Amino acid sequence: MNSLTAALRFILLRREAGIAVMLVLFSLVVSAIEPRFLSLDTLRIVMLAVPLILIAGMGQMMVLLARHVDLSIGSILGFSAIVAGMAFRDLPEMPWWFGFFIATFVGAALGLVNGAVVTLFRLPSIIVTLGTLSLYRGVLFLISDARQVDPQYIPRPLIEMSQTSPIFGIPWIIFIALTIALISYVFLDHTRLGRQIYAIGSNPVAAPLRGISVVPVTLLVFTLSGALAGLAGVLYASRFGYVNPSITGVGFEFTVIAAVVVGGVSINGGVGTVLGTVLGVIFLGAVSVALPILGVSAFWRDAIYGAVIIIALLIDRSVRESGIRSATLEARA
Amino acid sequence: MSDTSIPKSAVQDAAPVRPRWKTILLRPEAMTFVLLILATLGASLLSPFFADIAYILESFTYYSEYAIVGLVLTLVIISGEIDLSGAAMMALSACLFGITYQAGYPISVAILVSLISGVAMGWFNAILVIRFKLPSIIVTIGTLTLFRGIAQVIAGDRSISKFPSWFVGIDYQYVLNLPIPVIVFCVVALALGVILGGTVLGRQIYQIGTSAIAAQHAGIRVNRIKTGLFIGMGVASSVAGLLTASRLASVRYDLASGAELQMVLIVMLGGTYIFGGRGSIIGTFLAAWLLVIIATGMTVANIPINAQLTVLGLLLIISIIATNIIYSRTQR
Amino acid sequence: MFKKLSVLLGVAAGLTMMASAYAADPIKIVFVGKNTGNPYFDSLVQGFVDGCDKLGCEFEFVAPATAEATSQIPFITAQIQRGVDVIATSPNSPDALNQVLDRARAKGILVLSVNGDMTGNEEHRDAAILPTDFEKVGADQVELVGSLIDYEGEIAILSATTEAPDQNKWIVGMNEALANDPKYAKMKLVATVYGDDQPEKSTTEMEALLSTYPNLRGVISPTTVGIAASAQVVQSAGKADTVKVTGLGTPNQMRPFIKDGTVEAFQLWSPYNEGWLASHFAVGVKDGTIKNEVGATFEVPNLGTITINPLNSINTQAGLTTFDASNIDDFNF
Amino acid sequence: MPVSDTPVLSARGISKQFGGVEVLSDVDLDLSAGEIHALLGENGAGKSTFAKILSGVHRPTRGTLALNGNPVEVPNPIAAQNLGITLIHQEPISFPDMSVTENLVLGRHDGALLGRVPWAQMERNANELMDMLRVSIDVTKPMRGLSIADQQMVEIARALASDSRLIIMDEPTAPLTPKEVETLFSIARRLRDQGRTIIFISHRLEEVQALCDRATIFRDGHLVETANVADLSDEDIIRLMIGRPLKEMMHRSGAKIGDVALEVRELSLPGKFHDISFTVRHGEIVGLAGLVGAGRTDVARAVFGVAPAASGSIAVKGKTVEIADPSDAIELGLAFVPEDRAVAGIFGTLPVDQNITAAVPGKIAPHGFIRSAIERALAEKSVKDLRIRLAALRQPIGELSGGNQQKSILARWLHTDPDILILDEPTRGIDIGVKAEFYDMIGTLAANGRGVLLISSELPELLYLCDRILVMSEGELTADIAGDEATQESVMRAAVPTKGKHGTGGSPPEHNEVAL
Repeated sequence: MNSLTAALRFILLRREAGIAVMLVLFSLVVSAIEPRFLSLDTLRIVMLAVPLILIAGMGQMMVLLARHVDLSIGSILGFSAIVAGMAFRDLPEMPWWFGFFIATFVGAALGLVNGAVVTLFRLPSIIVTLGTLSLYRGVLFLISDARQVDPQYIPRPLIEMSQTSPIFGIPWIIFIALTIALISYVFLDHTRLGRQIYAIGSNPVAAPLRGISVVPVTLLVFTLSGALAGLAGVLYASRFGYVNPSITGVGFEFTVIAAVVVGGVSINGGVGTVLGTVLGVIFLGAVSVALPILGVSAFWRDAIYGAVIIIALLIDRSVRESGIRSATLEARA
Repeated sequence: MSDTSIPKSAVQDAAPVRPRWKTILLRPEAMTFVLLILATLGASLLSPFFADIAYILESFTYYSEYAIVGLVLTLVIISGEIDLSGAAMMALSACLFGITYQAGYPISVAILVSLISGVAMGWFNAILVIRFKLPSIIVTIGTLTLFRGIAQVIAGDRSISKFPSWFVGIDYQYVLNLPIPVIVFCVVALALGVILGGTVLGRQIYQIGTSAIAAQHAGIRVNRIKTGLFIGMGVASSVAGLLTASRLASVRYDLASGAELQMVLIVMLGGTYIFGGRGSIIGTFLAAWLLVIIATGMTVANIPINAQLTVLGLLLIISIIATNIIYSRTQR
Repeated sequence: MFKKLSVLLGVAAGLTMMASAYAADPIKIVFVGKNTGNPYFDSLVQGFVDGCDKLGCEFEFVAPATAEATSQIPFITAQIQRGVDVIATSPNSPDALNQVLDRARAKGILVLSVNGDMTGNEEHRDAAILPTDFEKVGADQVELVGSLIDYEGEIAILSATTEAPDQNKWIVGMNEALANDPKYAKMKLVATVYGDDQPEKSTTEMEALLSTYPNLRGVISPTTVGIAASAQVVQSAGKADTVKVTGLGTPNQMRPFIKDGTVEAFQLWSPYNEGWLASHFAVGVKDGTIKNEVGATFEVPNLGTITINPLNSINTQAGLTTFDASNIDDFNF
Repeated sequence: MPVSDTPVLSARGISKQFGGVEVLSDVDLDLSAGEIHALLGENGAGKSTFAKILSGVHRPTRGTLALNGNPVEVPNPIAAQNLGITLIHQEPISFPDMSVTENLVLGRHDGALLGRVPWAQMERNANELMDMLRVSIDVTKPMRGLSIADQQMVEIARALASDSRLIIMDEPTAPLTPKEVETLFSIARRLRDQGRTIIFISHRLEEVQALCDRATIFRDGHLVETANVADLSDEDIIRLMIGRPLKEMMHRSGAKIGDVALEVRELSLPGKFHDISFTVRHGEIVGLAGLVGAGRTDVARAVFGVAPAASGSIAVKGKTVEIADPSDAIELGLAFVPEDRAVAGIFGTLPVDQNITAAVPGKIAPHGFIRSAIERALAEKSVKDLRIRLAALRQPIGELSGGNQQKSILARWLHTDPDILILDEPTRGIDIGVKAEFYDMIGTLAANGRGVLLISSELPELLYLCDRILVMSEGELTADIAGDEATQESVMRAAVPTKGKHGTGGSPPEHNEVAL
């Protein structure tokens, strides 16, 4: 086997390759129908559509890697955005960048609550976070008195993060998202703690036998997921210019989960990469941008997301099936 | 070093059995019943307008559709699976019903289409869960998005209405002074209660939920029963969708949106164990009334919806935790 | 926040908080809104509150969490049970409330549809309080955008949902005005797209419009979510000078865009006056001073003489109010 | 034999109880530096439990451990590892989605949690370890794709990687080819020569003779003998392991062997077993022997329809039948007591009576509705007949002892009145008194004209109970021996694999002493 075919093999056997191929094929098909799709402008729109999903997706990915799921991120996003927005409105002397800390902190706290309930009572995270999805939304209505934070209270510099660019004409918000992705990559791929997240998801029974403290790491991934959803919350205010308790973040969890599983992160834990997730997020972003350009009703979006989740599950299943595996390992896992 | 050194007594062969009264009082259903009484008292104190049987029955009709699906969901959860797509199946089957009727077919055909779609959607879930061995909880999150998305695609944002007058307003039809949806709920509860508590099928559902592998080894047709339960979910959702269509005299893609949470809430409040193998129809039956009383009590007292959402979210989490604690205590 | 907590505690403890709310004689009016967290209704509710303060009626505002068709029904039933005299509602569906409203009317309750009508189901309510003559909104909006682009060039519409009845009525009006009035002969409507009243979808649709129609000169967005998203997009893209955004929005939502010149002018009516008028009309009908008959007239302080139009529909004002830099600071809603 | 004077590890009065049953009683043992020490005994004799106590998997009910003369607590496997004790599990524990390299280092406490993972260096180390084991495993591949043998190798490499002074190998050779076994032995000797202590648990006496310096023999939870291997003959060891003649516990009345009840022809399931043919007659007890992983359980599962075979046929009472599901098998008069009782046998949280009647829904519900009086009567009869000890029928079966759980499972099948019973390790984890009852029952079943297929890892059990013993090795049937001709040796010879399973590079043994 010469090195070229070996390299090719290495690339093709990775799941990321499949998503990248899908992305290219999709772009070609769409631009064949509507040539305008293949433009720098489209790229800009796609890149603007994905930062929030990408940031929250990094958190969701870590939760999935540890063989959990966090359905409450939409409500956490809304909650953090509202708290930050109320701080902008009610504490005008506060420096505007402090909003980042508030939102991230609030998100982390809510994520920690998720993790605590899941680990303390050994409950399935999907049910717990389905409950907190509704609970957090209820509490956010309560604290905000169900009132929107109007655009006039969102600090100008925050808004401009979605518009102005530090370099190459790429807005700050995209830089932030890519930075988070880069940090996530270093964290997950190059630190001991990151690898422990994979280990817990890959074999939760074996992890404690190898000295991995499952409970703190589980708490950590939920907290990180919450914190990143919180960060996405303040960026929501930046991107859309206001925060509304009954709109902000509603249904966001499905978009993020769809993007992450499309990116090849396994719902069974232990499998998935940052690069895959980034590609998955961009793919779904491209789909949502292509629909209006093709003149297809936005109503198709949810149906496509649902189908995409199911197809990704089936692909994940067949990838697992195809590998030679040991029955004893599976039984123990 | 002799073999006789191993002491033996009945105590070591089997732990002493708990007294019967304790096993009954420690059941989560007992908790649900106590909560129901407390909630009724609380609601009566909260608002003088609450304590009115006709009003409570009328309010129950608004939740009866979810409660009916919740009854079947109870069986699904006892069998160790879960189906979060019930509300989306309600919406899609109801939209298919509306579209078929609007296309000029007789209403009986439209009802048939709706029921068939219920079977098909339940079967689709079952295939993914059983044939492809995917976890039902995530599969049905996918299908809930998919089904509602399809409903949105085929029905748009349109409100489909103008059904014949005999079809409309089933919630204002009374038998023995009870609105028909309440009767349907009670009949379904009774039927499923008898099946679950008194028949071999019911027994096998518990056994599957306790250990699907042991059930398979004991000759129980696990896959067939689970498939049946998923299809049952689809049919119940389709019936619930039709009841909603009759009650509202119109259908839209967003029918019952977010109701999966309330369905799960009803089952959890009724003390069904999220990991399967335990639970009862009587628990779900009581929990449906409990939910209605809490929600109605708060609504008629004009407590803002913000507080209501918070209370319901808390209830779900607390009921899961409480049930989990009760069962893990009695298990060991 | 402490107050809200104590309210919650009160619920849990089962205290009788509402005990004093039912023993009095005055006319009881309740307004069932579309959903909570909708800033538009804050001002409308204020109109009710001030009206009842003056007239001596009792007023309550309730709303479900989501603007879904069925969600208002339990609230209306509860109000019937509470024995109120007047139910005003902004229906989430033109027909899903028919049954329950009929029951309310059968009990002698005056049923008003406020801020939107139940098109095609007018017989299920007693009267409709509409902010303005909906037949004229389309033409007004076309005139506004025309004035901003010198009556020349491509324009597009970003609406709410495809089936939103009010918006569709206005869009029909816009199309008629464009087709029939020679003044608009050089204006060309190139696209009508729908953002589903979701910020994310509206933003994506607006970005697609800009990318698909490089010669676009103006955008009408007759919905509060849509116009805010459109303004945000042209601001981000730096195209505020070439693409004029206008439509229907609230001053609070649009204030920053007016201030920085992104949006020159937009329109709306006074939701406050709707509440004010509705409370006066309700009390008048209830105490017999106003006859709810087509063609009847009555006086309302600050609004002058009001006529009951066909189908028992009542308008608070003749045309739309236009907001621009000169007057926006006079409004707070 | 470089045995030093101060014991590396000394155990005093180690005892362990599980659910009231004492599985280990008062074990005293000293291990020296630089010895390979065999632990021998039947299944359930307590050797594995002892190993698990040393490695922190279990905590002793009583007794103390001392390391180099200092008393120590070993509360968990991590503590054991920190003390320099590593247990190589019988079934490798791994992280299937992660690479071999990572599996080697996961859990080793060197460096901060947020410290950088030295991928290149890790990979180098991993490759060195693989070279030393003389296996060609791609260390960048995920564990998922590896064969069990390779996974075992990784497990062994992991123990070598961590600087353990005491390495416990729990039947490590079971899934290995002779070549791999030889490699392992040479490594074990090298480790010993470096002054490490190795505990070697095996059933294979010839391996013990070839490798070990001393041996300790367990029986029924007691330590019966510790001696130099050189001073023990195979016969001595077997006598010590078995203790009293097993014959005394069994009362096999010579049953009349009748017609063929079950015939299996050329059954194959790729990856599990290949071309299996045998018969079981009425009144006959047929043993199925083999090492762990030989495919015995897979054959039983295939016959019973749990995981049907890909090809081949099954005939019941002379008629070829289709068994796609256990319910088909039950209808044909088959019954199956599975190996993994806790998972595949009992419904742990359900009452005993519901467990007993699970396979006979028709009996308890003649018209579709369950008649609890009938159910109770059936259960009570079983409790009386099989002497199941319990507090109440409505008690969850999980609260019963293992033996009584197993009796309830057997009772479940007796209600179906089966012609053919497949018993997979029916006496595993059952204390000795109840075992005797089981031997009685199995004998009675055959005497009543039922055919019995008995899978067991306890050779004496098979030797004394069976009319015929089939032996499987690596998925193939390697012997069919009449009961009175079978010996431990003849069965073991057929059970131990003889041909290589996978290429291991074939490089000649070289003693590259990589720093361990």
